[in-house]
Amino acid sequence: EGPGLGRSAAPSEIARFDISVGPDGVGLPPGSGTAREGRMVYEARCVACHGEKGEGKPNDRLVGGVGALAGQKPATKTVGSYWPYATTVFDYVRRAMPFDAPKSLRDEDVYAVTAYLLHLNGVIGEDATVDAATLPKIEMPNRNGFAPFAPGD
Amino acid sequence: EGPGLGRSAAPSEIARFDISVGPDGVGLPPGSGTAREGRMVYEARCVACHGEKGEGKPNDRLVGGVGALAGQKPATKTVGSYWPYATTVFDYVRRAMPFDAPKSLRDEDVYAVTAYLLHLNGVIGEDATVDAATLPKIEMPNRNGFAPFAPGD
Amino acid sequence: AFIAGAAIAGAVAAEPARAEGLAVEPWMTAPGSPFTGYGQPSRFEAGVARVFANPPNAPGSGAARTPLHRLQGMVTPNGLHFERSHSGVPDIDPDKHRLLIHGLVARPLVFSLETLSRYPMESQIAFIECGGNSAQLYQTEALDADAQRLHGLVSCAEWTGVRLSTLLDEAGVDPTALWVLAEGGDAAGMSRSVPIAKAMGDALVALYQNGERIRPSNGYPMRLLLPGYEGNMQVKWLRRLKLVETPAMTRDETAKYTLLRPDGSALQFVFAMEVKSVITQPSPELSLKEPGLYEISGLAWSGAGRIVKVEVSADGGRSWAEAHLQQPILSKALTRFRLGWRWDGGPAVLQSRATDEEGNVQPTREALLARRGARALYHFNGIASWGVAASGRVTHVYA
Amino acid sequence: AFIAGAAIAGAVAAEPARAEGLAVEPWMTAPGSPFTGYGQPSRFEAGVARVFANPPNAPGSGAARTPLHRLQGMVTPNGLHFERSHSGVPDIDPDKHRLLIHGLVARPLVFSLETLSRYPMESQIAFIECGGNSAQLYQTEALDADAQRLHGLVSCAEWTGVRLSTLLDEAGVDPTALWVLAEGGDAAGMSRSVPIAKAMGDALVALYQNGERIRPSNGYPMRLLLPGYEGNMQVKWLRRLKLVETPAMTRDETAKYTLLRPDGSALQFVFAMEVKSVITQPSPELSLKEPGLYEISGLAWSGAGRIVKVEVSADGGRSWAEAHLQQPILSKALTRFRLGWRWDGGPAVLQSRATDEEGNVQPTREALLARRGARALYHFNGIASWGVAASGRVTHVYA
Ligand code: HEC
Ligand code: HEC
Ligand SMILES: [Ca+2]
Ligand SMILES: [Ca+2]
Ligand SMILES: [Ca+2]
Ligand SMILES: [Ca+2]
Ligand SMILES: [Ca+2]
Ligand SMILES: [Ca+2]
Ligand SMILES: [Co+2]
Ligand SMILES: [Co+2]
Repeated sequence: EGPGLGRSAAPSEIARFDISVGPDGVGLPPGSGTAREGRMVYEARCVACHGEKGEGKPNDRLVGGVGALAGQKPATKTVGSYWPYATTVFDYVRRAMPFDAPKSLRDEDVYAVTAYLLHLNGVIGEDATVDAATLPKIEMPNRNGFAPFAPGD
Repeated sequence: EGPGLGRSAAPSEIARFDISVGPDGVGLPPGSGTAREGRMVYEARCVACHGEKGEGKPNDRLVGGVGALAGQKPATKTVGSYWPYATTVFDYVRRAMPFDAPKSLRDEDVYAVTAYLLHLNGVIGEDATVDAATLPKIEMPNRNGFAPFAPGD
Repeated sequence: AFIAGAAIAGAVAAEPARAEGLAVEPWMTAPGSPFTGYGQPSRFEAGVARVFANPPNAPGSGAARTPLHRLQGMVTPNGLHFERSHSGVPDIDPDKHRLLIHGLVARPLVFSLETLSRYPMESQIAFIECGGNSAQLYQTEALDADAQRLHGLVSCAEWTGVRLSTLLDEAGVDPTALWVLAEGGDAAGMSRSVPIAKAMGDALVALYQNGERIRPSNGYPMRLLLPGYEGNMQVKWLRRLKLVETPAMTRDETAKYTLLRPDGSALQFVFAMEVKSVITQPSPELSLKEPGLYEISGLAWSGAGRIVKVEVSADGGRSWAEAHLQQPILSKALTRFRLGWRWDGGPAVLQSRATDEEGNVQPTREALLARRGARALYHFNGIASWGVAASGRVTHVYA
Repeated sequence: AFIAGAAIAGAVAAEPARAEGLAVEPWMTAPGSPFTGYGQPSRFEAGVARVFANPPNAPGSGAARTPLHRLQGMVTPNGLHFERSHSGVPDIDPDKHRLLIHGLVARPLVFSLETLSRYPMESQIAFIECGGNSAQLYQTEALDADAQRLHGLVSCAEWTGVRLSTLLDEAGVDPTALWVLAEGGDAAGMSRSVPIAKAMGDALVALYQNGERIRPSNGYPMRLLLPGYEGNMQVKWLRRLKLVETPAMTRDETAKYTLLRPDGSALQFVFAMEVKSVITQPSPELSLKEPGLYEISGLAWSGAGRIVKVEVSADGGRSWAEAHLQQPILSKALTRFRLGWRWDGGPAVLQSRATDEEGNVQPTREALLARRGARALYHFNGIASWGVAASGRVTHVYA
């Protein structure tokens, strides 16, 4: 039992602190974007590290490998082939990318570049609107690819 | 039980390593000195730190306090008043002094400056010869001042 | 002549001893360096350092590995604790750092470092192992690398801090909260979902590492400590804990730290690091000079609790002998094992196999790969092998 | 509007959230520092350092004290381990350093660091305390100083090395050998006589400190470890062990480290540090801000073995409560104790009293001084007192 010194957090303070987005979409901000818009964001802020159309080099490949995870050979694990939730793309890009200036993108631009990555992977169309309502509903190709670990696995 | 990798030490090697002098005089090298000779060594190599005639300042006082250890007031603990063995003076001065150039004195000079410190404390005469034979026999004033510790002390 | 010591040893040498001063090492003839407020290792140990690699453009993303083969005992000194960071080491002002606890709680609360420092503390000597440690051993060819490069993403320290449950109790956890999303204050905002049972169990908000404030690379000014769990979950630079009903499905618990199996499905939420051991001496770079008696020594650990047994083999697993375990054996801490070994000069294959108090036995590499395939990447805990050549050279092999 | 997290917490704020980027701490918006081979504490912890003093002309002679009041747990990080040196810290080349064992032995032997590194190792988590620690508490007036300055000559680390008895057995100890003269390779050639029973008992030639090679200021490349014994005997930079019949009566076991009593006689050969404890938090410089719940925390140790009990008093020794002892409680190691305390805002006097497994109880300062007088200088293990003023200020007092 402690001295009880925690200070009450005001809702506005919590809102400022809370930068996470859940798979149910909780935490998604206002705004929206399309792949068409996102392409410009990508080419301005991402292409130097992730290559033309997310093909990778020098950094992580963001596109491809969809439906080809089984086997013994090295798998191409990308946003498209491996990530189970589209919300994670928004969450991760907003908090961690671009690597050299994380959290510098406007929410609008995060929506747009998220849409672009999903489109490059064939998950959504070029003009599909991605926002707080649509993003959690997107069915990712590997949505059911994960099993919780149990001893002996 | 170990791999038994210790290398045999040759007597000459041991002699080089072994710089200690026991209270029985084991370890004392050839040579000798008197207080009269030692005064010159002291004034050349020691006086800057231990003061005129060992009176101290800026470093340890080396003279005085003989016979006045009892009581509650701060005691003057010196080579003369406190050290039980004269061999320790030779051993310590040779290994550790002068502080700025330890082990730079010739054995002759260590004998001489040891004699000087003992003389300053009234333990030996100015012309008494200090050497491997005489040094262990010198009766220091506080020779019987120490009791081995027992629990409860 | 009267020569020191030699007389006692029973042999008198002829040569004159130190007539003109003593023949001793140079560092015995002049005063050494003065005191310093904060000490450093000897300059002769400059080679005992973490090694690291990172992707292009991302010097702070990657891992720095502990030189296991240069260390002894169980404690990792703070300067050599392994590090895994996703966007460099933030330079956090402790007075400005805050920890928020919110979500499914009755009272969302904010804590400063100063506030937390007044809470009751607990210490736990615990290993932390990166989920990706020893990943190279999943590969089909044995990588020619040393213990540091292969297994150096594990370290052990005494962590001290506040029981997380004390803080969660103060916030009042809603019964519907089954997970806690933990988020770091680094540029990557590294985040992971922790099951509520662990959060209410032995989890600490750790403030101290081996007595002093946590090192920047290990989470200064505060980190989550989840004893036995994979390193990635023990979020560094902890800034936020959000109580939620379902896992947040963050990038690091979906795209990373999941184990892809041959059928294309992946294991997720592999929390505890399983029973494991590594021989650190002899090992690559510590070659054997000549036949004779050596001590085989290494580290064992388990996220399930205490190590109860480590067996050592010098013939690639055909025969085993039980090693001596250094006391104290602590739950979820590294345990040092040691065993004498007489090398006859012939080829040998050294292995170690740990057993924990739950009875879990470290599997062979073959058994592990049979279960998980070669692409699982994380949570490799199979038996590792060092090959000893007749030349005495030690290399990583599969056996 | 749709504001993250707040909805779950049950309250929705009116203000728009991060329309143009996120409002987060500056260290979350740019990559942090890259990896380093050997890590350092945060720059914000620069004040957590050893303090030291030395005589004129002798910058390397004196002591550097551990900031006990800034640390937690039981391990002292290597950079902050206390240091007592008599002629500075030597810069020893480990390849050139040798250890000679000679005197009353069948086979005088020389060991290099490389050779010793092949011997069987043992680890021991042990405190080392300078015989002169807390000397100021023998004085008749309570010195206005903090826990570091008064009691900071004690630290604790995991030491690993070779059992000295293994080496002595190899040399073949003559039955007439009752003492071992241990000599350091520093400019002072610091030397002490160790009884043969300790040398053949739990003594180590220690090579590692908290996992890495011993720090220069603590004896690099090797030191004697005599668990529980006064620090001065645990000779650093160990170069020579000479087996002898009688003590060498070195300067440090005659002129120093002897306890002068009122009758003018002095106690000599006080080896083990006796049962002792110190409250580290609260303590001077860690003032209390306001009435309320605090944790009283500190360290206890005994050269005789394990700590079994620590009692804490907030009223200057009139009433006592038993503190919680942090596990593991190890023989001859520091033991962290902790106890919750509600400060009512009035004056208080904090004390701790340790008991070891031999049943030794830490004496009051008065009892210790009655036995030894005020000029004993060494081996002070009496109960220390921190006075808490109504202002919350904490100072050293006699009570
Ligand atoms: C300066 C280099 C750089 C820039 C610019 C950059 N990235 Fe990255 N990106 C990286 C690095 C490095 C990683 C891997 C980080 C890690 O693993 O910790 C990464 C990882 C990612 C990942 C995760 C890949 C996976 O499979 O885990 C995504 C998605 C991503 N970046 C998207 C973007 C987007 C979108 C942008 C632009 C808005 C962008 N990145 C700009 C360097 C960059
Ligand atoms: C540059 C300063 C300096 C010089 C020169 C110097 N000393 Fe010292 N001496 C010291 C210091 C400092 C100490 C205390 C060292 C310690 O306690 O570790 C000391 C201690 C001693 C002691 C021990 C005192 C005690 O009661 O423990 C003796 C004896 C001594 N010196 C003799 C000498 C002699 C003889 C010489 C010259 C041959 C000499 N010193 C030159 C600084 C010096
Ligand atoms: Ca838009
Ligand atoms: Ca002469
Ligand atoms: Ca500050
Ligand atoms: Ca498990
Ligand atoms: Ca070398
Ligand atoms: Ca004792
Ligand atoms: Co990791
Ligand atoms: Co001391």
